Amino acid sequence: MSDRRRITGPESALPLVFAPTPNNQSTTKSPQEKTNSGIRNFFIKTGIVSNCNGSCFLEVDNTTIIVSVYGAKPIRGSSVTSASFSVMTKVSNNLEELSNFTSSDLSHSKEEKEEQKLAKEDEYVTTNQIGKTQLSLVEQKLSTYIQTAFLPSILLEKYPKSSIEVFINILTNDSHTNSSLLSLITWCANCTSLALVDSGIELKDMVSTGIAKLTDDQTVVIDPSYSNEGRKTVGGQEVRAVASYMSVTDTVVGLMIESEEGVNGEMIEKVIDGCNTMAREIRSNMNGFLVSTM
Amino acid sequence: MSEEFQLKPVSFSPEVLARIAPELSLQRHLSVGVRPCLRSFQEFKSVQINPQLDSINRYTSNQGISSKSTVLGSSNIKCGNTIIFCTITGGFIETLLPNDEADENVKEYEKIYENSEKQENNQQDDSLSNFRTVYPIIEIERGRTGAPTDEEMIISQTLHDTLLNSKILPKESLEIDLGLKTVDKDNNEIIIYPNESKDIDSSLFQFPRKYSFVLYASIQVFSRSGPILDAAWLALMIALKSTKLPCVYFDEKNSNLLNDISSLSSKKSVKTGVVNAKSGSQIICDPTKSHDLKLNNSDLYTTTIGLIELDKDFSVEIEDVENNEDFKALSVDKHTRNEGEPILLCDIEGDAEENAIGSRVVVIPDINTEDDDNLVSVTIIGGGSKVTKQSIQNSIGLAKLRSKNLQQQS
Amino acid sequence: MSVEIPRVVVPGQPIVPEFDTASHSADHTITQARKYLSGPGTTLSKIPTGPNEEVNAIVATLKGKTVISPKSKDKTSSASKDELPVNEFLVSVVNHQTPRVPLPKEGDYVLCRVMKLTSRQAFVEILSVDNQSSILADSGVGSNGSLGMAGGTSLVANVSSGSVAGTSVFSQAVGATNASLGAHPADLGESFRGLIRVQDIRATERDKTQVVESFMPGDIVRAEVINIGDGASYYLSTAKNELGVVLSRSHGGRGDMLYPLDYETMVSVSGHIEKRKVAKPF
Amino acid sequence: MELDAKIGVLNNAGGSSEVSLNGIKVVCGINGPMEARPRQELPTTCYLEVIIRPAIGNPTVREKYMEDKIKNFLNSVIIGNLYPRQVIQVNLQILEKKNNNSSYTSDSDESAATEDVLLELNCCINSAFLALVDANISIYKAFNSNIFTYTHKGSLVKDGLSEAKSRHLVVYGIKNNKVDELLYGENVGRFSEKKLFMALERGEKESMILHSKLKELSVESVKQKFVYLS
Amino acid sequence: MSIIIPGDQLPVDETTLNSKKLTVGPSIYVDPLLDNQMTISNAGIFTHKEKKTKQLITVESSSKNYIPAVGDLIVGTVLGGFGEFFKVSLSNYKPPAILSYMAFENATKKNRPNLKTGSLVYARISAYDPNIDVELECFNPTTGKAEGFGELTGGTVVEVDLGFARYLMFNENNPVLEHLSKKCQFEIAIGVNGKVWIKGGDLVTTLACCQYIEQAQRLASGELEQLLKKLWKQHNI
Repeated sequence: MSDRRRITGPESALPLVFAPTPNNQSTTKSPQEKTNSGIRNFFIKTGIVSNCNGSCFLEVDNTTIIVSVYGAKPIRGSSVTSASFSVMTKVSNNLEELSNFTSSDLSHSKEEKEEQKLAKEDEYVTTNQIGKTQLSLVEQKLSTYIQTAFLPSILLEKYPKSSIEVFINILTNDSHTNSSLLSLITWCANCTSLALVDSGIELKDMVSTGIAKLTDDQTVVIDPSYSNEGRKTVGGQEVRAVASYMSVTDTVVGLMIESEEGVNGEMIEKVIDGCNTMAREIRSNMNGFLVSTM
Repeated sequence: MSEEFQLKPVSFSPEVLARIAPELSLQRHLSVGVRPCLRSFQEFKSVQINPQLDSINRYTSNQGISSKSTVLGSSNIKCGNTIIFCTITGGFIETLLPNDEADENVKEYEKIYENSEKQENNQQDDSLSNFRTVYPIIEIERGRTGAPTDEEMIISQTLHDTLLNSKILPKESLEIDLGLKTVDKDNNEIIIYPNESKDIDSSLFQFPRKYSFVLYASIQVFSRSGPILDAAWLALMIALKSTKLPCVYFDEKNSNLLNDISSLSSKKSVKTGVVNAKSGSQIICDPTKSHDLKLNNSDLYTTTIGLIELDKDFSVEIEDVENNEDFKALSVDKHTRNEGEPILLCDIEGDAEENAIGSRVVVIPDINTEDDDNLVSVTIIGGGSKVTKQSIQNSIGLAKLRSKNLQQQS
Repeated sequence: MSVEIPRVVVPGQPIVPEFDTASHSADHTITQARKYLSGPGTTLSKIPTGPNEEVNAIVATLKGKTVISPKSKDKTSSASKDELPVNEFLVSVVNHQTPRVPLPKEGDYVLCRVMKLTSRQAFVEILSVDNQSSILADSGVGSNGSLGMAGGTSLVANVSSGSVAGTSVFSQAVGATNASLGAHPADLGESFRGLIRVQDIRATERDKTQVVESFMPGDIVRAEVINIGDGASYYLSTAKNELGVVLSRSHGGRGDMLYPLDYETMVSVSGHIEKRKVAKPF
Repeated sequence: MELDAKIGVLNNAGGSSEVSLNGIKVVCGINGPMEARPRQELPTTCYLEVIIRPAIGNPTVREKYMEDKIKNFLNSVIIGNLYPRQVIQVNLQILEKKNNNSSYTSDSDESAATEDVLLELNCCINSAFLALVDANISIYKAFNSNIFTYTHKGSLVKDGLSEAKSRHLVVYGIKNNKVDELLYGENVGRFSEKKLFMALERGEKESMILHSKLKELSVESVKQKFVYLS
Repeated sequence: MSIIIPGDQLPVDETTLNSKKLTVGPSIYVDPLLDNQMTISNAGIFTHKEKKTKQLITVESSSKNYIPAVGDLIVGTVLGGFGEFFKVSLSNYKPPAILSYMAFENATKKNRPNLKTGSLVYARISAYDPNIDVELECFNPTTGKAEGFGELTGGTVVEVDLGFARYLMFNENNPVLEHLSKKCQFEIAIGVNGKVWIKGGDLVTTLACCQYIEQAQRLASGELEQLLKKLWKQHNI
């Protein structure tokens, strides 16, 4: 059934297919300089959306995110004693790269995986479908992670009969630095943290999130981006992780580890240490930012 | 008032009053010459047109070609507090050429096609069917999920229809002159285009099928603070101006053109958004070459003016207010108005104005033409304050003024 | 040594331990204990201070400035003579930049609009708390068409009709972790519901009070939250002098503004009189 | 083209009418005033629901857009305060459209879809008036809709259907047997300010002419309703 | 017969209207915001009645939309019992009215009336405020007697235009019922809410009566006899 609530254009339209860019012409942008800590510079601004309770804009490289928080606002038809909390993510329709994420469980079936792989090798890119009505897998994963990570930090019992809703809008995503889903999660989570503080919703603690990668030579790279840290060598092992903390009580509230091969405890420890380092750095940055706005 | 009773004011914060009694709030403000948003009556919101989101446009990225992007044009504007992002993407649509003799069905179709072609020829050049539009989807972030709101649907359709009615996107602008990817004498892959290679036999470019682009627009709105049509249209206009259409070629290697091209749009590709490039697509966008989208006129802007009559019952004694220090700092409208003429308010903003203003005039002037016929669209919504001839005239004047300002800005 | 109290805090930042036994006299003897209580914008939680060591501390839950105010001693709970005198202080975090999250609490005064009457109660919609901030960040006006509803006084009922395509988005996103089953997101512009029972309208002559002689649909009423109520509505009361109708139009919303005449009548400029439970203007 | 109308064509609706005009045929049925669903309830006035169904297929964004146009001014015409917390439903089914054999989906018909918006609105608005009167819904004023076009040669024609330089839909409210106010005007194409006002003036005149015709129809239908008195 | 529709001018000039105390009937909207300006809001038959000291203007219009008024006699359908009252539907898609258990003849706390869901009652509107539920009673409150109110057993209900219902009700010697009474015996309860309950001697007669009433509203009085003949022939009575 065609979507009757959106203008979807002629049904017979076909998506554009772009040929792979010849290598000599594909200039990748030199990555943004990193600070001493190994984290890319990022720009934040709170309160930019006026029709919500709290918001934050975050820009890192070419990724731009707007998070808006609505609530505590009325909810219908339940006798709840505390607020419900939900997270909605929306990736801008045009960010095709996201469908090429390698995260293995993103595709449903083997067949599709094959298809994706094929497309990736050829690097033919096509336009996305307009007017999708369902959350993409990327959006679902992002929402679930952030919802899980922030749930323990919000004093929900202070807001009975209501709901707190977080809307994450990924406006642009970095097509140069091959940002992975994990990187996106990291920055979305940090942006959400500031938006929640901006909303005046009471929090047990702020959540800060870090990302790290363990390359096959066992070095830990914090906030990995595409070009300076390079791709993994063929056949090598790489572990990527993202972890969220409430640093005052030193609690891990969110963790996601990704690797093509098996991982052992030692590797996990290493990579999580990396995440922790970054999360602490981010936290002190956020603290500084918030104090400066008062 | 004949009765003897004392009226003690009950005070509310402005924001609360605007919500509980919008009409009262607006009338009180207007009676002393200011608007709830503190702009003067005919002051437009400041518009800030940010450089397009270079990094996401495929063909205009200043960091070289953005290899994975499918975005053909984009814009980012700020109108007052409201932030709008607009991106343009594209698709192909197939049209048949009359000389296709391959298929019986096609022949059948061809007859119809020819007939309609004839009809079209009889028509004037500016028949609406000679123009195209874009398919916009607007999303206004208001903290809700689910199906689009009525407003989102209505604005989408308004943009769609207005763009078509204003005849700025001719059919030809979207037609594709197919190039050819072939192998030269040295067995190197080359792509040749009809317009850039005069020495090549033009018969090479006789393809049995003809293609056109279709354009989609995705418009995201943050911090909505009033009717959004004007800002959404502006964002769409600027995005269209920045739009570059890819050069498109036919890949000889996958040459069986009569193979059903519809395999491209198989359900699977819809679901994953990824097309198996090897199996079906012979029509490929050049990774680097593009040309500007040709528009007949890129300086059309919609302007919405709200009309409201002053209600004397609500007025505030002006002397009370004038002594107030804060008030002195504001720019106050003391236009002398004719009795019975409504006040014109530009860029309706906030609960009080949006709720209480019933009558509106929406104008699209064409400021580039020397012709007398310099209006493209005038929509009058009555029912609130009486829409007088004078107020329509003034609205048109204001719309022209704003259009000129925007033209200079963009 | 006295504990240094941070002036400016961010959420999660410990402000002060719950108990401070530090002395303030010169000889460092403990002469006085301080107990800090968690006030608005703070919470009491356990902070790890070392391996397997924790201490109770007042922690900020908002960003803002700390305010410490001595709490007047409560005589009934006075400590026995053996114990040190305990001075209690209330710790709170205030921030004037961001308004508080406007959720009605017991005892709050709210402004509400009368939606519907029955002979036993008036159903209202809560618009703002404390006359400070509106409940909704976005009133939802304009979402169901290019005009808000004509007439102004009526809030927009957003009936984005039924649910066809697209509503699945929400269930997918929320269904998984939303603990409160059966709860629905409110529509755009939909606020908390409240009700004023006939016996809660006036403080006197409760038996004679009639709902239709106290409120009319569309009236703006100042009321007190007496009970957070059930899932559907807050319970409100107007049984105080300063509570009742604050804004009203005559003829069921068709006519002009009414002004208070006495505690049970309002009058329009043209002299038309209607009955209400009038709030004493102040 | 002349307007052709019947009143009371639907037995189960509160009021109804069928109007043919400019090759378009619309049937309008009014339901209500009836009890509103809680979400539609407005404390002091009625909730007006305008529903347009296209001649072929399901309603789309296009119909929503047209509904909005009608709702905008109809809200100020109906005396909503007489029907607080109730719903009045104006159902408009387009029976025949100008180009009846195509369903506005193929891309060449797309411009026709946009072009026909005004014609369909024109017919819908006149049909809605007759149906509202038939349904005995209280309204502040009578109203009707006319459509005009400027040809390429610059002459102003009523109902000019084919190619035109500009097209003007004007809806006037009528009260005390006089044109009361402009309720809705949609002007598209290329035109000057002068032409716009000429079209509006012409609209006022034609509006009275059309009103007398609609009145005749309404009076006849009232007579029919009270036939038992004779 | 002077028929007016919205958009028309009041057929009476202002000086006449200002001369005596004026009562304005339904279908003329008096706008409290515009100096009590009068507007014709509905189509119908205009009447202007003058008496010595007062005058009355009304527009008699016919519709299917019933607006209650205290004292109206109505035929309603019981929707069910709730606590201490029944809910009774007066017209479709409208909020139901309330009929207290105590508003019946001889009703006491112990002796509750027994009305089943779906049964019909003839009742009087005892209280009406547009903002709250309509209240009904099934007895004369001054005498405490039923006086014809209460459950309507047997028979059937015909829905007619409100104008026609009023016509039947307030014109005692109206030809519609005159003609019918010459033909057969029947019981009738006319509700001004547009519901007419009718019961003939047997089922066939009831059916015929029912069809007669329904069709009579679309006919001039001269055609009634013919209609009766036709129906009776049709049903072989």
